[in-house]
Amino acid sequence: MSPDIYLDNNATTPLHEDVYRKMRYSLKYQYGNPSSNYEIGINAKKSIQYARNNLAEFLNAEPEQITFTSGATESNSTAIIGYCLKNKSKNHIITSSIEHPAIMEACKYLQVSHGFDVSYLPVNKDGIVQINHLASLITPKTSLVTVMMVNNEIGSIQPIKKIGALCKALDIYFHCDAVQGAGKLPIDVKELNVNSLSLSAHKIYGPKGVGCLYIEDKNQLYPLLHGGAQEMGFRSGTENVTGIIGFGQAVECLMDHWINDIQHITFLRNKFIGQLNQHLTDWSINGGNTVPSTLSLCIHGIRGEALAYALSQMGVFVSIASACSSSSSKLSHVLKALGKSQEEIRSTIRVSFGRQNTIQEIEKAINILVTTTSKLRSFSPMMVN
Amino acid sequence: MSPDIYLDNNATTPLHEDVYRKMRYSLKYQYGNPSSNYEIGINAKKSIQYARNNLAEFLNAEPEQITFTSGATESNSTAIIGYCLKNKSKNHIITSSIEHPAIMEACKYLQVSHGFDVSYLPVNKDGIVQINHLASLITPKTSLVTVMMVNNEIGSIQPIKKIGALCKALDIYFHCDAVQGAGKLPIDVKELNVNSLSLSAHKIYGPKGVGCLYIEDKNQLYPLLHGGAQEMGFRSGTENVTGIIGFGQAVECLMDHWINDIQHITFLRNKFIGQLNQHLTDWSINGGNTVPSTLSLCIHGIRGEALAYALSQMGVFVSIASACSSSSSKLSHVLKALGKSQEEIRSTIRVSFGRQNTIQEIEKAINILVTTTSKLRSFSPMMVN
Amino acid sequence: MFNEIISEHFMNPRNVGKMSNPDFVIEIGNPICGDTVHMFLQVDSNSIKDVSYLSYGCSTSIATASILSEVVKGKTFNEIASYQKSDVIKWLGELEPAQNHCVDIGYNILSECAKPKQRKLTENNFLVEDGGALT
Amino acid sequence: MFNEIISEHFMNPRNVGKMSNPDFVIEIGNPICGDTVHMFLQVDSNSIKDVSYLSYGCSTSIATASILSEVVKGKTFNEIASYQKSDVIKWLGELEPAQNHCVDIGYNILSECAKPKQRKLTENNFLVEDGGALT
Ligand SMILES: Cc1ncc(COP(=O)(O)O)c(C=O)c1O
Ligand SMILES: Cc1ncc(COP(=O)(O)O)c(C=O)c1O
Ligand code: FES
Ligand code: FES
Repeated sequence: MSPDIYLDNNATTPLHEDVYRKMRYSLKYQYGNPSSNYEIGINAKKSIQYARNNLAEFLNAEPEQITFTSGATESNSTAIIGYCLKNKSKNHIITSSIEHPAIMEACKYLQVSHGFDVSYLPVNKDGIVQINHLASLITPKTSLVTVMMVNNEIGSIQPIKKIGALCKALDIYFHCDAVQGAGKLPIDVKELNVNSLSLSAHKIYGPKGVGCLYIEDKNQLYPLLHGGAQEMGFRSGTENVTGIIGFGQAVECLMDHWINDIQHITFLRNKFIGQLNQHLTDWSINGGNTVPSTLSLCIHGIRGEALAYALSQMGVFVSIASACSSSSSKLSHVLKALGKSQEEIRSTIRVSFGRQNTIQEIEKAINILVTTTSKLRSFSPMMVN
Repeated sequence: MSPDIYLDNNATTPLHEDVYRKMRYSLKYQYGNPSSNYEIGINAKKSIQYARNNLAEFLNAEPEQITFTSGATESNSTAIIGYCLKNKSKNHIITSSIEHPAIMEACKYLQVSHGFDVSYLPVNKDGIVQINHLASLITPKTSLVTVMMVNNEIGSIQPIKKIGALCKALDIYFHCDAVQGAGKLPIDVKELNVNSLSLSAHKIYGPKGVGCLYIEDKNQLYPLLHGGAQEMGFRSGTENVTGIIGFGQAVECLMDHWINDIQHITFLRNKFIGQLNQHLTDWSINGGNTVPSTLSLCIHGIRGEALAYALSQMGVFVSIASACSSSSSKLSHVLKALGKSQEEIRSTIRVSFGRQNTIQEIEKAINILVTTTSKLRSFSPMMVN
Repeated sequence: MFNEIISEHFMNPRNVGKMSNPDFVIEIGNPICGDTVHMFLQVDSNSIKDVSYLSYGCSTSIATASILSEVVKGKTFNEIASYQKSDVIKWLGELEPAQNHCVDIGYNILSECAKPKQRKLTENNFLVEDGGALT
Repeated sequence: MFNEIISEHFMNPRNVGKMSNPDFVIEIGNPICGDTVHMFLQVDSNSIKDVSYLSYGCSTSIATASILSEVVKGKTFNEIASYQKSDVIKWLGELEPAQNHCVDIGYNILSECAKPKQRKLTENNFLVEDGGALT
């Protein structure tokens, strides 16, 4: 059941052992409704407050500025749709061309269903937006700017602080999807000058189905979920108590050892690239200025889909930038934005490292990758002829 | 930690033992992202499909008509807001005066922020809407009708099938919040003629933070959460895999033994009421034609808040219809709609039974209730003078 | 949700009950929430000798009556008159916003006890029904 | 995601490799997704004696080439010509929608093998770059 070598930590992560233990306990014993006024209800409420304090500390925010959600997708939809529909006098949104669908699709909803204009910031060949480009796209109608902190496919780091400063100067709302930044970069919402920022627990060794939205000032937004006024009135619905407890614990663990994790992961990455250099030709890395945990590899002459499937059959789990599909619309919009050719995109796999990966796993994975690549190339018309 | 006697099963329920076991396992081992194409991802996807089939069977729906959400609040907001904003040519909503805030507030959002008109169906003294009243409120502008299956405060059963037939005849969209109906009444979406219907897992011995929305035809609605096109494109966001597995298991358990549960709960309720009759005067039951699990008690001469707090100190957990508050706006809108006086509302507690409650617990609870009531009445000016 | 003081007094209210021949009675009511305290006093020329009360209300208001009954019992009218609202706040301990109006209930008890005037309870002696007015 | 047949052939493709002196070559390409199969045949007057191929594509298309190579090897041209698309569907097993165009790749291999004509590979012999056209 448990995979041999899991190298898809950008897709999701296994639970941290401490998170698992807390959640298991909570599932069984902390079943009270946080809105109830007796012991197990109050206990649940306190647990949520504890988690909220952890998140606030993690982001350098106030606890009241943290809203728990069902994940970053909900957080992003809440911020983007909630702000834009409440501030309809301006109807222009700027985002980047390499955002996650959780941003892209919320913008598209506003465009198609509510008449907003959406501009897409291009990126350079490293996959990074340029602040001057952003400035040139801003108009008096610009309501909101949303740019991710770290790209999920290639790991490129975006100039969030600069964007925050520009938006603040021009009094434009700035939302940041920081899902892939958490645990990889320090995040200080005050220093970054973001108006709102999203996280998802399952990307940082927490549970799936929980996230949070930092919001500087909730009065600027409509809520997305309406009802019993949980989460200080801004996000209704009985709280996912166990999930929130797990999220809080995941963040507590992160604050303890993310620096160590990054050193470990950097070591793994360097090992991985060093071995690739020694044993494989005709490959390259997509993007630049990336976090160490993400490695987008273009392996010439074979399909990423075929390589990833062969690797998975050998117990090495990675992901790809393009599904097996004859439709070019399924090709990664991120790699397209970097100017990659269809062939390069189809030859790309994404390797993403996690804190639980070991050097032994990396050595084994490299062996398997080299062998599998060689085998597939041995009958590829692009390599043989 | 675990309460002595938990009689607040309408607020939330403890996990069924089978649910707990499956979730514990899943948390640890099934961490794959369902969108991934390798073993643990595919495994997660299959688990979700399994749960979806359970839900479909439970509701007599097709699996494709089941969308998993973060709870009934999200389900309700999705259905109501998603339908109304996509069908803006009509702008009148009818709901009942005894809905849960998860319905009320979604309607209010449409009213305040999108110019919709909202009509509230009155109820009779039992707390039941009348089909003729509904018919009289319908206008050519009526877009959507939403009425709950069973009320959460008093347990009154609403004539959903009749409402469904009327709405179908008039081609009006009908949404039903069935959160308090699940496990208490049979639910057959085809027979009921609902266009959509919400459930929440934590009310049926499943986890908090998971629910589902049955939708007959998803093309009629906008999604609420936008992104990676999970849930067949209608509800984006990485799936709460463990939660969904728990929900599916909870429903599987329910299908196994809900009839037995109801018999057991009816027995407990009869015992409870019989003992109350014997040992206490000056009390009454709010509402009529209710499910057996819900008992809304008006206990004259003392405050529900004080009684519930005293009970909780003795290890008996129930809930109240009015917070300790000098503001009359905090009084239960449900009991107001039944025509109850402020004093009656302030004297009401809600006892709600669950399958895990035992006859011993009920006997003990009754003893404590009688003693506590007598003590509080012994110095109440309403009872002593 | 309740502080220790409130919780303890609510579960074990002191001095409860009716008094057969009180020298004075005090009627406190909150016209909005309907909380009612009927307090009975036995006094000598300058102090309260004995006290008891009936209380209809939420947990905090019942605890408030109990706490105040202990404060006034055996005290001189002058002592009682010297207390401030800030003393009531101290006696009750930290309250949640919704419970704050119990400070007024407590202070009203205190003020009435400092200068008791009423000899008998009025006819309709508790708050009922919609609107929350004394009937 | 892949059926057993596809998975097994993909992991252990039969008859792979270049052939030094093929009697015929077959070039199959999907102009949209860029999958390419180069098949090499040794034939006698009425049948295929030996077959090998190179394949660039996704898992299913590689498996398809392998499956088809086994089908045609040792068969007469008449036998090969008698197969239908429905046979290809049967050989490949159940496919997901995105993999369905591999049926066409398989059927194209079959049709070309029934009447091989081409003697040599064209100069630029695989699909590259944007637009996905054969270059
Ligand atoms: C009738 C009814 N509808 C909706 C809800 C909301 O469910 P949730 O809080 O799980 O979203 C509840 C429970 O709180 C309920 O009782
Ligand atoms: C950058 C980014 N944003 C948003 C999301 C969405 O998170 P979730 O699926 O947990 O809602 C993801 C992960 O899928 C992501 O990588
Ligand atoms: S992309 Fe061509 S067969 Fe899969
Ligand atoms: S309602 Fe009056 S003190 Fe609580």
